[in-house]
Amino acid sequence: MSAKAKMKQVFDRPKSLKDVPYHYCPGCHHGVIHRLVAEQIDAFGLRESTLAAASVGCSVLMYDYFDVDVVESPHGRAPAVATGLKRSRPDSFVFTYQGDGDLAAIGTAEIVHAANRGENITVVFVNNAVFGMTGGQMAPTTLLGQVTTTSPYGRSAATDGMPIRVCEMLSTLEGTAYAARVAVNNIKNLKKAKAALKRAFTYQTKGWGFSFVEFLSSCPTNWKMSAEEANARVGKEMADYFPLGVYKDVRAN
Amino acid sequence: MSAKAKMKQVFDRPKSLKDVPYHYCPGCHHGVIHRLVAEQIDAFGLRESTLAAASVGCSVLMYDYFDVDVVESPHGRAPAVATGLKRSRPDSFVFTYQGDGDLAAIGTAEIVHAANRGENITVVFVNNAVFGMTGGQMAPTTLLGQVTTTSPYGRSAATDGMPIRVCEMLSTLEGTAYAARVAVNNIKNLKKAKAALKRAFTYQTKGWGFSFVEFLSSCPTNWKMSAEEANARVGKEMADYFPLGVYKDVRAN
Amino acid sequence: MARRVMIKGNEAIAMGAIEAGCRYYFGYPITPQTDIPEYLSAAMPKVGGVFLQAESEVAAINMLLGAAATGVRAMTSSSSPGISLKQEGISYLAGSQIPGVIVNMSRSGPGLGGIHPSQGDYFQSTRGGGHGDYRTLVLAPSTAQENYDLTMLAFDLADKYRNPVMVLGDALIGQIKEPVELKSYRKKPKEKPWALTGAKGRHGQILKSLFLADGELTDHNWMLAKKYKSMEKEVRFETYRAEDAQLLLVAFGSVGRILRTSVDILRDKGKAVGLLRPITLFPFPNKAVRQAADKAKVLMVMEMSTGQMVEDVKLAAECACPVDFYGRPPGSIPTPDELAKEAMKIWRKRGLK
Amino acid sequence: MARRVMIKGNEAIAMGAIEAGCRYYFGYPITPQTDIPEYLSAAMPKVGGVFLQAESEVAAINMLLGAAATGVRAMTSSSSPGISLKQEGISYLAGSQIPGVIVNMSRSGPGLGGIHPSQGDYFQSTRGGGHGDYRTLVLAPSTAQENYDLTMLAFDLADKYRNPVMVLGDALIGQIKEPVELKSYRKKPKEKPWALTGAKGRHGQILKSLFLADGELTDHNWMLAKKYKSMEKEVRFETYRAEDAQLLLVAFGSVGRILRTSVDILRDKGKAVGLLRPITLFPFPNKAVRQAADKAKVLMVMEMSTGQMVEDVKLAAECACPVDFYGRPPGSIPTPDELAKEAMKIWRKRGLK
Amino acid sequence: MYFDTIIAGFGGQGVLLMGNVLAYAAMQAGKQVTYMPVYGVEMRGGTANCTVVISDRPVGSPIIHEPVSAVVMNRPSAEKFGPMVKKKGQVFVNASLVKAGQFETRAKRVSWVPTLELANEVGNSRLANMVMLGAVVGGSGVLTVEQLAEALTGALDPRYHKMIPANVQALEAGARFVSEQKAA
Amino acid sequence: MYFDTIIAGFGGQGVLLMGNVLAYAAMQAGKQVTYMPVYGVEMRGGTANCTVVISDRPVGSPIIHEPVSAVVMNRPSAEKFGPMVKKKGQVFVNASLVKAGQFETRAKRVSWVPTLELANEVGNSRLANMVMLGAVVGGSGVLTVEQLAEALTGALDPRYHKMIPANVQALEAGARFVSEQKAA
Amino acid sequence: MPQVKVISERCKGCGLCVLACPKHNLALGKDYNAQGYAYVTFNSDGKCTGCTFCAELCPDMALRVYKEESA
Amino acid sequence: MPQVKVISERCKGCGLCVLACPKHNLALGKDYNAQGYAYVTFNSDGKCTGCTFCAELCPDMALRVYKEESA
Ligand SMILES: Cc1ncc(C[n+]2csc(CCOP(=O)(O)OP(=O)(O)O)c2C)c(N)n1
Ligand SMILES: Cc1ncc(C[n+]2csc(CCOP(=O)(O)OP(=O)(O)O)c2C)c(N)n1
Ligand code: SF4
Ligand code: SF4
Ligand code: SF4
Ligand code: SF4
Ligand code: SF4
Ligand code: SF4
Ligand SMILES: [Mg+2]
Ligand SMILES: [Mg+2]
Repeated sequence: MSAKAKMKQVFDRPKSLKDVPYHYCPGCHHGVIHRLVAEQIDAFGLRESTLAAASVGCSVLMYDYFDVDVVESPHGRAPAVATGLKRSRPDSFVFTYQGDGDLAAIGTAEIVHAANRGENITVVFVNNAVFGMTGGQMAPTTLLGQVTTTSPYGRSAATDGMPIRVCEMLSTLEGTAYAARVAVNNIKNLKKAKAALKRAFTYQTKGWGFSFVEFLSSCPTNWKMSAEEANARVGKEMADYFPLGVYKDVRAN
Repeated sequence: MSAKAKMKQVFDRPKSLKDVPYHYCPGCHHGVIHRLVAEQIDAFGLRESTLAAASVGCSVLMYDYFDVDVVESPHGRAPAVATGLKRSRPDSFVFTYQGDGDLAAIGTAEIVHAANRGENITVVFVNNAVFGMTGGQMAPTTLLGQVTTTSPYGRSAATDGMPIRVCEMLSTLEGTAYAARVAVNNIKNLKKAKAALKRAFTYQTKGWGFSFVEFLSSCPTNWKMSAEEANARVGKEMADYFPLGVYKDVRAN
Repeated sequence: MARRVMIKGNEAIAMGAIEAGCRYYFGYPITPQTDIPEYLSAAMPKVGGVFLQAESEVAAINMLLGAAATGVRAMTSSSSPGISLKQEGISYLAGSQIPGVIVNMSRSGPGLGGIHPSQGDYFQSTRGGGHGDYRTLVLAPSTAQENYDLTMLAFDLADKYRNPVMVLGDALIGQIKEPVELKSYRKKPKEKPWALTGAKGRHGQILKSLFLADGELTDHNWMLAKKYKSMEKEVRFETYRAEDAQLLLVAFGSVGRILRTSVDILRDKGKAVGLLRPITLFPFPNKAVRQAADKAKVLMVMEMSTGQMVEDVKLAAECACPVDFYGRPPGSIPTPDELAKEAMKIWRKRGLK
Repeated sequence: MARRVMIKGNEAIAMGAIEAGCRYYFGYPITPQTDIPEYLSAAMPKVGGVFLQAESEVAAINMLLGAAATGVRAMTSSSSPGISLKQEGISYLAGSQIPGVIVNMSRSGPGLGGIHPSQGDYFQSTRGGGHGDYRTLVLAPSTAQENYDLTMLAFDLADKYRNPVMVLGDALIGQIKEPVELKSYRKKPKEKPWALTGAKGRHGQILKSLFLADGELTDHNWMLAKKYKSMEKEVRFETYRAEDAQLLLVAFGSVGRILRTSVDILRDKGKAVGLLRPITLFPFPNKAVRQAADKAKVLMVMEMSTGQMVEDVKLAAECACPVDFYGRPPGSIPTPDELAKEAMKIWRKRGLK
Repeated sequence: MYFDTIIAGFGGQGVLLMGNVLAYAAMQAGKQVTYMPVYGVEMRGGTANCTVVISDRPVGSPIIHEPVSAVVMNRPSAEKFGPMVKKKGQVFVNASLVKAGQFETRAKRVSWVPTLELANEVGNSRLANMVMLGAVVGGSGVLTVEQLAEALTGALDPRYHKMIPANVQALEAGARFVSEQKAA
Repeated sequence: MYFDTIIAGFGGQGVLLMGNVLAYAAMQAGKQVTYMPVYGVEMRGGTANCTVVISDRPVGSPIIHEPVSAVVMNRPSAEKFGPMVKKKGQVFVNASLVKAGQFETRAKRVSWVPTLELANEVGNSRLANMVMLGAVVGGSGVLTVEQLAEALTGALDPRYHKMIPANVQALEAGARFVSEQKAA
Repeated sequence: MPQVKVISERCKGCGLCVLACPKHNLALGKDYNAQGYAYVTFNSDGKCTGCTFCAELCPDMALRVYKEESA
Repeated sequence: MPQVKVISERCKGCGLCVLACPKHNLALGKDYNAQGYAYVTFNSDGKCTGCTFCAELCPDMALRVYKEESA
């Protein structure tokens, strides 16, 4: 870089993230998703008015990365905690960040009812089809036939049911104002993911109600794949069963 | 009845019900719904192989009425209890009997996941738009504007959300094989209700998977209406928001 | 002068909460405490507060956790089975040092049990029914007036110690209607620099209970243990005709109040019987019990259970005098006569005169 | 001879369950017990059993309730926060008299805490963390072998008393790998006329905990209390070099095993120190402790908490000798040397020789 | 001074209101008082009852198993609570619905109050409960009709305040009836 | 007889397997033994370690803060566990990755084992762990290489049984190396 | 002629059968049963068709319907 | 000419940036960082367009992209 003075930085880390390394495994999408959320916090100028409800999963340490106020929620209960945050500080920007074990298993009642009440919060849902933190057990979103540490013979429709499509289910609720499923496995999808997050942030800041962004995410470690393979799986098997797209956008026109 | 010998009884109580009076309030539809379920138990010859999971609500005492084996479930957990019953005795006929507070509020996670797993059980869901047993508090299914003891100014979409349509939501799940919403407010609807129950029983006995019958039901006491008014409300306001019909019938052809 | 009204015990709790500045209530119906959410559903909007009926007790305690994390005064209430469901959340509140008031108008158990008054949740309340080595302050009112007063105190203590505070009544204490003097609350709110209010001009702030580094959690637990120890100064109890008592009855809550009448009955018969009624169950009035054990000939604990608080009394009495027990599990309410009779049995058995 | 294998503590639990005829397992992942569901997810299908990963701990305990209601042997396992969520269900099991085995490989709390070994759930386990006046039998293994043996025993006791039985280990007991002798289970299953199997040739049968009629629940509670009392005969404990001990250490589970080494260290120094390790925490070995209190000069309780079992020891010792305490809240694992040093402090403080 | 009573009847007879008014009046008279309803699942039989205890000293138990008095507004209540009343106690019977010989009691004093008839005289059969309450204070002397009348404002929902004069008339009618009985 | 060791290294180095084989062999030799892995969230740093305790008496603590020996397969492990080893203890260092002066220890005896080099000689660099294990038993005398070799069948998943001969060679290479060192 | 038998002790007087009968054969009576409910009465004036609508909709199974055996 | 700076201590060597770069400007290197990861290296041979794809898809924000100021 001979002419450093003339160079302009076209990519930098968002200000809402602390400058510390993540504990995530190599190639884990949690890292990208964190950054995208932080970018919107910056873009909307919300760093000083954001309250986040962390959940229990690999992302439990998100408070070590986001430079905003964060409260730790019991496993699955982030939407209830966020409800408490938002109701007591309606002017704050409130979001939850939850995994699929957290949101689609133990926290089913809380997410359904937060959505149904139309809580004016934003939910970032990271669906990696597995309980990551606890070492790779089957999640409600684990794909059929997928081998995990608690589905050693592969997930079976007969005994475990089919993977649950949360975005579709929540979209049936009147209170859900915005719902989209996105991925960050390539640039095209990443751009759509940014747009979806932006829309979700718009919903909340305008007071339009409950917004939900589901990220299909990779877990190389527990899928027992390389980062590349896992990244590819997101775009293929995952997106085949969990179609990407905007499921609800009540203010669209 | 002069010629009693020649008379044939064309209506009698089902054998699966004990000959004791109900504790239900005058005009409460729980009584009719009990009878319809018992009639199907008789019709399918299941009295000796039925295991029921009672729930907590006005119908908690159902075991005093049904002459079948019954276990009491904690509030909202009947689908999990029924899962335990069915998995350990797959040859039994297993059903839950749950109110809207029980199933659509505290028990949301359990019903969603029992449905999603496609548990081969039958759920009888009695939606009377109110927490009956505890004295008339707002339920997730309480209609907009409806005054209850915890929505004294009427249910508000802004703070309480819209009434939740359970049948529709569960129908989005792959595991739900049969789902219908019925009522017993008049003979026409009652006939459809019988048909729906029969279909649900068929599903389970044939091993076709999770079957769900939602009854719109009256609660004259907590609606603060006469039995007639309450009966009429079921057919009008209730059925307007909660349309009657078969929502899913995967084996239909 | 403060207004005197005739209100239900449950209403007194609700009114005490509002008077103490609580504007956030999250609950779920369950007999015999449903008057609390019912009252607040009407009252909260009038004072600009939030009443929210949660989808479950689990959700309610976690909504409280979220609201209280922002520094506001928040409350939830329930009864026994619902309180069991809140245990994980209470443990998180304690671990994260988030204040909050939890009302348990306990009912008979175990399981679904019934809706009779009961004292079977004493252990759960005082020993931390949730996981881990934490304590909640526990206040046990015995009259509608105390419901009102102790609810206000509960908020102060919660904020003071950044800890959940339990108000433990029962079906009797919740359903009874009595005159209550509506004293006004005059404390000025405590500053809460730890509260989450948005990282304005500062870095993000965290409320959490996870401590992974080697030894970090040990320190956290010791800090909490010291805090619990320091709560000892909040001990409250009441005595009734206890000065010269040879037989000192010890009971809390509803049994504590019923025993006043029993003491009168026995005193009328010339028996030197008195009453010690712990008002804080945690911290337990250990010193008071120890002193009483030195003075009285016999302590006798009475509970609507098969025996829970009796363990605390024994531990406190340190064998200075015998500790007898009469248990009356829930299912109906004991009468003053019945309890007086039981006291007389001990009186005779222990050869008191 | 029985096969000897080198397995993880958690696996020993899973294998013990299968050996004892348990064919129904319902659970939800949580560190440090996830090896149990993981093992069983592979093993159950092979023996014709059911492994079901529930949507939550709440669902899991209620699936257990349903399965056990039909008379089969069923188990669930979790760790501290998950066990808190099961408290309502456990109370229902106790109230409805439905047997079932619940494993708590407890971790550090309160709240999310950490995944270190911990003994902070002692109160929750022994005092009934759920609502109402009930007890669960609590077995506290300290080795992988005991995990295996006591899990089998847990099923027998559950059936015998129609009561939930808790196996209380911790992260250390669950993660350790040790040789285990795989003894075979030879008991013949108990008849269960109360089980729900369909009303064949009889009227419908009910399992419930709701008793509304006046006094009915009181009777039910007394019946349960008598049952809990009758469990006293199941008391188990172990002593180590205790015969002539002047200072008797009392500890359970992981601390109990670590202290064996501490005792050896102290004995090597010529100090008459011994160990009493309760294996059943409920029923608590009251008599053994009482006798020990008569024989030893001092009892000293050590726990990975700020003090819970010490209350039971004090109650049992009935002031026959002083009871000292060393608490070591979770966050890291105490070493034999550290504990030996603490014991020496008391040795000196109490002037033992 | 000590007084207690169990007031019992059918759901619609207004027995809880009777207890409330009595308790409210006692409070206003500077007494210690408790009112305890039977509630919850037990309510669903169609019967209702409450217990009121009035005393100079703080009230210990709000529930009484051997009451000083009972006010029984229908037959099931008479059958249930009649036998519980103390020998030296008093039973107030709704003579419009309960007949002699239909229940047992040890109580020496039994007042038979034709509540419906007296209420109809006042002009409204729904005031039977207030008639009875008048009879109770008249017969027991625990409070005065004036004290009850004053309590109505506080005990009644403002919506019903326009009914106060009629209620007072009913109270008076009941009190008058028992005093005439006594005199007779 | 008493022996304990902390075996530590990077995630992929097979340190847990080393512990397992050692423990298994001890069991087969009729010893009391415990194996304790570090697990869970702590695993996610990329480092792994386990503690093995072998004794004639039942093992009390499976965790040792002042171990008799440590086996450090990489530099961070050497830095962490080197200083903890007892003065009279022994540190086995993976000389292929750790250099003298890179860590501290009180231990008098430090064995530098060029595991990669020796493993490559056996024909597979992934056998470095078994080389080290051979060195540990050779250097400490806690068990024999034969006992370890016998344990492989039980400790290894049947899928890997065909690798046993190579593993045995590696064990032997390690043991030989330390005995030559000693002799030297 | 079809007949409807009212089990008066079971009737709660809710009136749903009255609504249900297309022939207006049922009416709430003036007599109270032991539970305090004014129970329903059947008007056997011959208009009853034995359609069982009343019984089907009675929550408390207080009605039984009889019809001539179809010869 | 656009430049990509690799913060080698932050790189975990996952290779996602390698995949992302349309110009094949990135490759996993042979040097290990303190965390033990073989970090990525940037080939500044002039093919880089400064599109930022690599940086956008890097989970660990180990890349920074610089471009000439558009004059
Ligand atoms: C009540 C409770 N149950 C279980 C756990 C253990 N636990 C921690 S994280 C987790 C699941 C994480 O999976 P997910 O939400 O999908 O997040 P990921 O790690 O995959 O990002 C579980 C079950 C817990 N902490 N609390
Ligand atoms: C854990 C728990 N929470 C609350 C209750 C109190 N409770 C009993 S029934 C009920 C709701 C009943 O409503 P619903 O299910 O709609 O039945 P309904 O009575 O209307 O038929 C509630 C909240 C309880 N028993 N347990
Ligand atoms: S375990 Fe999976 S989800 Fe968790 S950090 Fe690693 S790759 Fe990401
Ligand atoms: S309260 Fe409502 S639901 Fe319950 S029995 Fe009465 S009418 Fe039926
Ligand atoms: S059977 Fe039909 S016609 Fe006869 S009374 Fe009943 S509803 Fe009326
Ligand atoms: S429907 Fe049944 S309960 Fe109702 S009035 Fe008719 S017979 Fe009586
Ligand atoms: S900025 Fe674009 S062209 Fe340059 S290295 Fe990155 S991905 Fe390749
Ligand atoms: S994507 Fe990031 S972490 Fe992965 S190799 Fe590239 S620079 Fe390194
Ligand atoms: Mg996940
Ligand atoms: Mg309902």
